[in-house]
Amino acid sequence: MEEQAPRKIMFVNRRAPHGSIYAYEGLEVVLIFGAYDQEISAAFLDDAVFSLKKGQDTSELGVKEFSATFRVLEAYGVENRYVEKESLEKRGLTPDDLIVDVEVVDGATLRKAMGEQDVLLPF
Amino acid sequence: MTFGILVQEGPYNHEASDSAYHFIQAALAEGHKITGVFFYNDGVTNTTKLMDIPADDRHISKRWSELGAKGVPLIVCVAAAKRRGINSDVLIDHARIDGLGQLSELCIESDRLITFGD
Amino acid sequence: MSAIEVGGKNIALDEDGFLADIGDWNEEVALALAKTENVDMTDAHWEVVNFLRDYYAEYKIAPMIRILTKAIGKKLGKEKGNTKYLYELYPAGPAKQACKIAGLPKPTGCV
Amino acid sequence: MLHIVNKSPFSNGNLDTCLRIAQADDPILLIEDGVFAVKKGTSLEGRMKETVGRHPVYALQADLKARGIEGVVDGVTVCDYAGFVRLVEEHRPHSWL
Repeated sequence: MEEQAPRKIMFVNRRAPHGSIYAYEGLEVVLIFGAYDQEISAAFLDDAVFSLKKGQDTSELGVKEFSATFRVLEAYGVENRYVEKESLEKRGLTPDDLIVDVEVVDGATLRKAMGEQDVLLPF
Repeated sequence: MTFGILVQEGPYNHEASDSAYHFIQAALAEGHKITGVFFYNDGVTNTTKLMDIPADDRHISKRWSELGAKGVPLIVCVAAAKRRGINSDVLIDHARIDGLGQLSELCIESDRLITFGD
Repeated sequence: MSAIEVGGKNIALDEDGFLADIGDWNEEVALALAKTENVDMTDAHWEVVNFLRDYYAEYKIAPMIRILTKAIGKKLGKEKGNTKYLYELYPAGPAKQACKIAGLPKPTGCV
Repeated sequence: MLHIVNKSPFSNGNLDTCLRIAQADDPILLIEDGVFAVKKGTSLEGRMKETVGRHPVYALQADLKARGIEGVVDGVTVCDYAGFVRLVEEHRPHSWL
């Protein structure tokens, strides 16, 4: 088989955790993609910034708490992890409220990064 | 051109399955190749053969199975399927249960990857 | 669903022999699980099991093999951070066997 | 890239986010309930007219027809599924779900 250049694949996360399964099942996809040596990035905008919020406790819901798992993204080869500034600010959050180190970017930076992708996957 | 398709939503509740189906039909008619349809999230429930549909409406899982018979690979995510009680006992013909790695392959092999969902 | 008896108590297992309730785990249970896998637990085996439990406690997932070897190499020494070392300890594969003994949830097998 | 929006702008913010992020001249395709955005005479008509000035805007005919929408905002192109396929051929798609 022909050797291909790695593909640029971005996970565009826009949903909050717990209210629906997209944030969790989206995370499961990212972790698998980490094994395929592609150029993976993850963007968090709109309500997805709540997925990264510190202090989540789902024990009363009886639901698995997975916010800690976002902290493995870097080790799993997700090189770029973007959080959109406007989404964060609108929701009264600062980078200190987040469980992971991410790059807080403005809309223009995110626009440029999205434009460079081969594949965009919404979760 | 080659298209990979990701279906994230179940049938009937949402139009996503219909949109994906019509898109695929049009793409095939235009001479394109579908590298595969990957069913994820509640999308896995598109692929149960236990659907029983009134005769005056479209039969979504049958429609998928017919596409599969034409050679369009139908791939159902094993982890998502297990969560929702879909296994090989209830799976439509011409679909297969496989890992998320297959979605990664679709992303790598297809010229375009398009997602249909809620 | 089967079960194993540990200290007079029945511990439920799923169809693949993983703990049905990960809260049931203790070292005695681990030894009983190791027996079902024909693994004799040495200090080296425990090192990996404890590593997996710590990793799970921190990140809520079992690491994939590539991450596991890298992280083990970093924490326990370079000579241990490779698949050969891990397969010698756990011939059926660290993901399946060591995770089972460590009382982690069954990997979803989604690769 | 091609931006695909499938939600009504009257009950959901996906079109807003799409317009905030989309590069000028990126095409936008409205499908499913997204087609309500291009109906003539709504409170959003002014905004959609501005949008048409910055982006090529398409709406899927089958979805318009299913919802009984005949008049669309000036400058919006109505396309069929074959047109949808051609848009995806020309641009890498992103679905704002």
